[in-house]
Amino acid sequence: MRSALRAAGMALIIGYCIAPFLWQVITSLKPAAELVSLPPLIPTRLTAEHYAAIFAGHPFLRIIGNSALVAACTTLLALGLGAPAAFALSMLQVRGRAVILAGVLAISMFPPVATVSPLFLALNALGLHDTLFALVITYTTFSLPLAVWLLANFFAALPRELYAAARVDGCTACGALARVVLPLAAPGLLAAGLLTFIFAWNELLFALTFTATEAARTIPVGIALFPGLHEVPYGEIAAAAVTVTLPVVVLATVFQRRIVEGLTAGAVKG
Amino acid sequence: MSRWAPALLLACAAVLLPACDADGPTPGSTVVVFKHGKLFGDAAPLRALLDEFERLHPGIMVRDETLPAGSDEQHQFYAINLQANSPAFDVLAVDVIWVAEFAHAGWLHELALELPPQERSAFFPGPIEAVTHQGRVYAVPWFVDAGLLYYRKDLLEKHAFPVPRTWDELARTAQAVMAREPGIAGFVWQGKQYEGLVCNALEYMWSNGGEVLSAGRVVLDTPRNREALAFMADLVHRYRVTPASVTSATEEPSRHVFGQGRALFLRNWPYAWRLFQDPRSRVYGKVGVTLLPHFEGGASAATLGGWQLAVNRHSRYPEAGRKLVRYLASVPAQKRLALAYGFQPARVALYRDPELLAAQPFLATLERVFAAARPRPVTPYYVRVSQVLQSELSAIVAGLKTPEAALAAAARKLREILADEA
Amino acid sequence: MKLERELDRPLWYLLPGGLLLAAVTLFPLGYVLWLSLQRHSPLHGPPRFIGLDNYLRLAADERFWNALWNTVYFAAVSVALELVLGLVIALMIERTSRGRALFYGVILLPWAVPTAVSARMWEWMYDAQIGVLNYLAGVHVNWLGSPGWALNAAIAMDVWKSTPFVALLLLAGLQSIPRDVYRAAAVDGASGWTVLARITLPLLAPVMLVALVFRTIDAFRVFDSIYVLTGGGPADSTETLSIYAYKVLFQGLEFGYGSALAVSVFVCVALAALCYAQLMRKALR
Amino acid sequence: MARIRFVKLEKRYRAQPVLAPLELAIEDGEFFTFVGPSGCGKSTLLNLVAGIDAPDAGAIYFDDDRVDGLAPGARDVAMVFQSYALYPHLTVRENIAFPLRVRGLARAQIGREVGRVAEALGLAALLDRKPRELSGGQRQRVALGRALVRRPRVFLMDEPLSNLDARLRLEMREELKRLHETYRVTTIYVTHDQEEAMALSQRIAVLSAGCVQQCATPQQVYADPANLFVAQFVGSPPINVIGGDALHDVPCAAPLLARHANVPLVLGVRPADVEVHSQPRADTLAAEVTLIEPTGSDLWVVGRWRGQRIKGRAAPGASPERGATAHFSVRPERLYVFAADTGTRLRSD
Repeated sequence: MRSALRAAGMALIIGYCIAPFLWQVITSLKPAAELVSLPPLIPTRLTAEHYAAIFAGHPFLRIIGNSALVAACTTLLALGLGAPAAFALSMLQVRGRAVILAGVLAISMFPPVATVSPLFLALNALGLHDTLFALVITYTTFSLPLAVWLLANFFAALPRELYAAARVDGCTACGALARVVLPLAAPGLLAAGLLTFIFAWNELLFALTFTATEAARTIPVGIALFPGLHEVPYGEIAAAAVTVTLPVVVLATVFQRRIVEGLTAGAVKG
Repeated sequence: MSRWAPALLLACAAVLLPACDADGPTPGSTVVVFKHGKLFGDAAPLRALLDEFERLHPGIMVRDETLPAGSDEQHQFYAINLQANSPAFDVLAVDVIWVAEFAHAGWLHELALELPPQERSAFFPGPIEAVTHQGRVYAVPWFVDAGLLYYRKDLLEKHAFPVPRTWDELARTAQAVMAREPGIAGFVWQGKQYEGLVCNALEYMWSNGGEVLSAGRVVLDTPRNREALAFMADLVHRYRVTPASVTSATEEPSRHVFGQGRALFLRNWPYAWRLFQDPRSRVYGKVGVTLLPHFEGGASAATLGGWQLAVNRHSRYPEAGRKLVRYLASVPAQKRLALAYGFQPARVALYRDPELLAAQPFLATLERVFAAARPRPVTPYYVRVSQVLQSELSAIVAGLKTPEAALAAAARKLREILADEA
Repeated sequence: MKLERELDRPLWYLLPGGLLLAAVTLFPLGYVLWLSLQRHSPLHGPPRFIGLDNYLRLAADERFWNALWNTVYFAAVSVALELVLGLVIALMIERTSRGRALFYGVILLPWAVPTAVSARMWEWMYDAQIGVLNYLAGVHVNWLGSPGWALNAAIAMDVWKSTPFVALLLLAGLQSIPRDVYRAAAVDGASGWTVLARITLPLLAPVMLVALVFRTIDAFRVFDSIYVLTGGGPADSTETLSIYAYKVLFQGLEFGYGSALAVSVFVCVALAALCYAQLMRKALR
Repeated sequence: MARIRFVKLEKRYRAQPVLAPLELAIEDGEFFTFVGPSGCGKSTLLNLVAGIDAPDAGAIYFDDDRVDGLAPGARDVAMVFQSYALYPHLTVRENIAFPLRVRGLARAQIGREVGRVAEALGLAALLDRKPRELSGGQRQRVALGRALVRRPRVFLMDEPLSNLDARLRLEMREELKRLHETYRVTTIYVTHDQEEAMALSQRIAVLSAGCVQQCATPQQVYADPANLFVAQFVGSPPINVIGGDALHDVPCAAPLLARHANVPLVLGVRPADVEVHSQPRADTLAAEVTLIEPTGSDLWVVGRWRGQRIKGRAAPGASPERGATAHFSVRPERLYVFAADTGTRLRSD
């Protein structure tokens, strides 16, 4: 009975999560003529025309490459800067810890619609217009608060003695971070990294403003360029969405398996 | 991990910073950037046109950069760039409602020579009005759009109704046909809270002799406008010929409903025609198109849309930019684009061009529509005006406010906005 | 030796991130604050300092209060739902043995689709006449077009989209709870619910706070999904502070007033964060 | 290996002294224990030596090198933690090898050293397991192995046995002693268990509220406590303390008391120095038996005498019964006299 209930609950939740996505998949496979007609719910025949269209009509591979590069660099940078900061805030003695955490948080409280134009001014002044670098800096900055908060939490949950042991065993603070703290906070690292990656993968407003050409165009801008003046090609949009979503999810799944499950089966004994 | 991170970051930085001059221009040439919203599917014909321009003007290269087609995204992009005095682009395509605003903000070069008075009559009068701010022109009309009434020829014939000329006829015809054709909506149009709603509403007001602004004064709260908007709301709530979901409808959903054969009348732009003429369309061969209806005693009015070419005030190469504008707005260029994309040129003469008419007979119908099409109130504050109207009109369509209350409130807010000017 | 001692100083760990944050955000934030004290629009000639006039105008602006209420409603309902649902999902994944990776991937899907795209898809699914939702349910609900439904419809999409964020964080939190704790509880004979309420949740509290804070921040700044779905309509019934700020800034070109709106978003979120901090402190006591 | 010297070592926490200025020297190769109740500052002291915590004043010397300014890794100490602090993401082998790898030793040498230690501690079969797959005792050995592998100048042990069950604790205690005798590394040991401290150490320091109460060999601390606190803390079962008016009725106590007639006093006598008889004698005091504790080798008897609690060991042949009266005899030479207000030991000579 209990397990039946649980299975039903799981099915319901999976349905809620997956149904809209499934609808996108279906849409992306429907022939153009059937796109907006209901019935049929399931297309009478499947077609790859929308997938062909996104790669034929647009430099979509280049755009995916740009996004991958931006998202990967953002993730590395955000973790690379966020982890040491979180480490200092949770393991070392910092005066004004609460103030720092609050300040970091405050940065993410301004709506992007307001910060985008001064940022544009600043990046232009630095000559970074239409570069992926401008996006990486911006994304890293706006992902840092989450990374710092999240990692500080995970680090603080580790037994302090492990850090002490590493220090006594000869590590510098930095070495202890790399050899002991980071490996043990892998679930947090993965979560923070994934959220950062997906944020950078999907961000539209900054990307639209800071880039002009294919040299720096990212996926959301690329997809925003699909609709014509009035016409909205739902099939192609859906195909593009499916194309750019699946790799991320597969990647995330693999990471989750590799990193987290290996470590957490027994978890950290205090 | 932390050990190779720095090396990796360095490598990334090398890639991320601009890959300079990989296929840059030949030295000494001027690169003009043409920024425009996405208008067309295939980029090749436009590129061919620009190549031709480069051949004609040695030393000038043109790079065209596309923005998303959404009007709001473009306005946002231009606002940020132009406010920052960015010279990142030289020539830009401007929506018909922005010219006065951009000109007033000092963002555009005056284009007196590109559009001298004697040449203005070659264009439709609506766009010329729209590109004129305080007696000067700041943009050259490129192509035009206007509201049309699409109808189901077959259904009107089947039930022996004429094509409606007045709004009243439209409502009665729709009611009658709906009674005999279950599953058919009477009249679909665009009622979501967005710019398109203003376009729709203006067509009711104008076709009843109403106005929004007159000589810089707000003349919104008048009996004619109240009557017109009351009718618009009645379409949904009293005659029930328009489904209540019109409050979320933009161009595409309404086109799809009509295109599925589930509506009798549709208000939309000319682009829909081409799609209904596709043999795979469910309404292929069953669609007619005409001027929008008017109220008894009024005249049909269509809201003008379309895009104009302008030169960025902070352009590094304004002269080259002007040349490009002149070229793109020329008769041959507009004709080539019309042939390639089915876009509707802003030059009247092209609507009598045999070659073009042969390719797109529909243009003959459109000529009288565009000739009568009216620009939305030409004021630098139009976008703010429109926001007020969108909110109040949406309340009318949703049945939350009476036209009286909404118009009174809108008029008050518009006066505040215009008072800012002083 | 000297260097090693130096490396113990927290400054070196905080500095790189801190410098980046300062370099990239100080100017924009300061600029927004400064703009909010100005009458600043390209349509109104040169900018003029007007003190707090923009804020006084806010206080008298019905549309601002309407947007504030919409925002608060949106944030409260969506964050609450996301937290509950996210917790349920995280617990389920944690307890799944077979097909766990698949489950994880499926849950992640909504978060990984670009918002602008999923909003368009939802807009289409919601369409009262040609949308799949009404078709499947066999009803004629005007999801996005009626003032009563529209904001809730937007919430449903946001919950769909953002629950994975919460689930992901909470799952990571769950994975860091030592197994021994559960073993000890099992030995003590605690029931499933007791373990959840007395052990799992308190240990998860810090991560839940992070999820709560960041979801609230995002919900308060919600923009693209609602903008695509309804554009703020019908009749401003879904207009949030960010959408209003966007319209004022980038359409109305009132940079001064728009910045004041942005600052008001900041103040709201900061207040919410303070409340959370107080609640947490009380709860921990 | 090193001689350790603390010079005016001081630590405060929010102006509250955790460690009063400490002056102490630990000899090269000595097994030295700090013992005291929890919160007495003993772990803080160990952290100061390890470098995990920094002193507010004073200095720590290993031989002639001042180390309190050095990073923990630079001090060449090894530490065993109460929780063992094994790295859960590393195997036993990697855990033991960790200090060597951090120091950049050659792979081959690391392998040899780990093998040696694993052999010595009986861990050879467990090398590829993760800590979570080990029992408590095995984890304890791994923690020891990680400390031993490096032959540090100083060993620090923070209650290493307190997480083990009683039997294992005794085993490991012996093992520790054996290891110390093998390697002869200066060891600072911290525990709250006085018996453990006595069994292991060459010298012990009894700490209370951040102050060393007494520092001496286990035997001295037991037989010649410096004050009432030490007397009460050391020895099991704990010392009998007799105060108030009853004091003067303790047989044989009068001469002792007479020497300190001007201050209020308490008397202390260890239960092991009190014999319980069934029949009265001249020097016994009669008390009602309230509790009897047989421990196998001994039979402990708790009695109530004039409102005071007194514990003694049953004399051979005596069989006291609960509720009955028994007769307690005190060995006068084992009576300690303390000032009642300060707890200071008052000596007879």
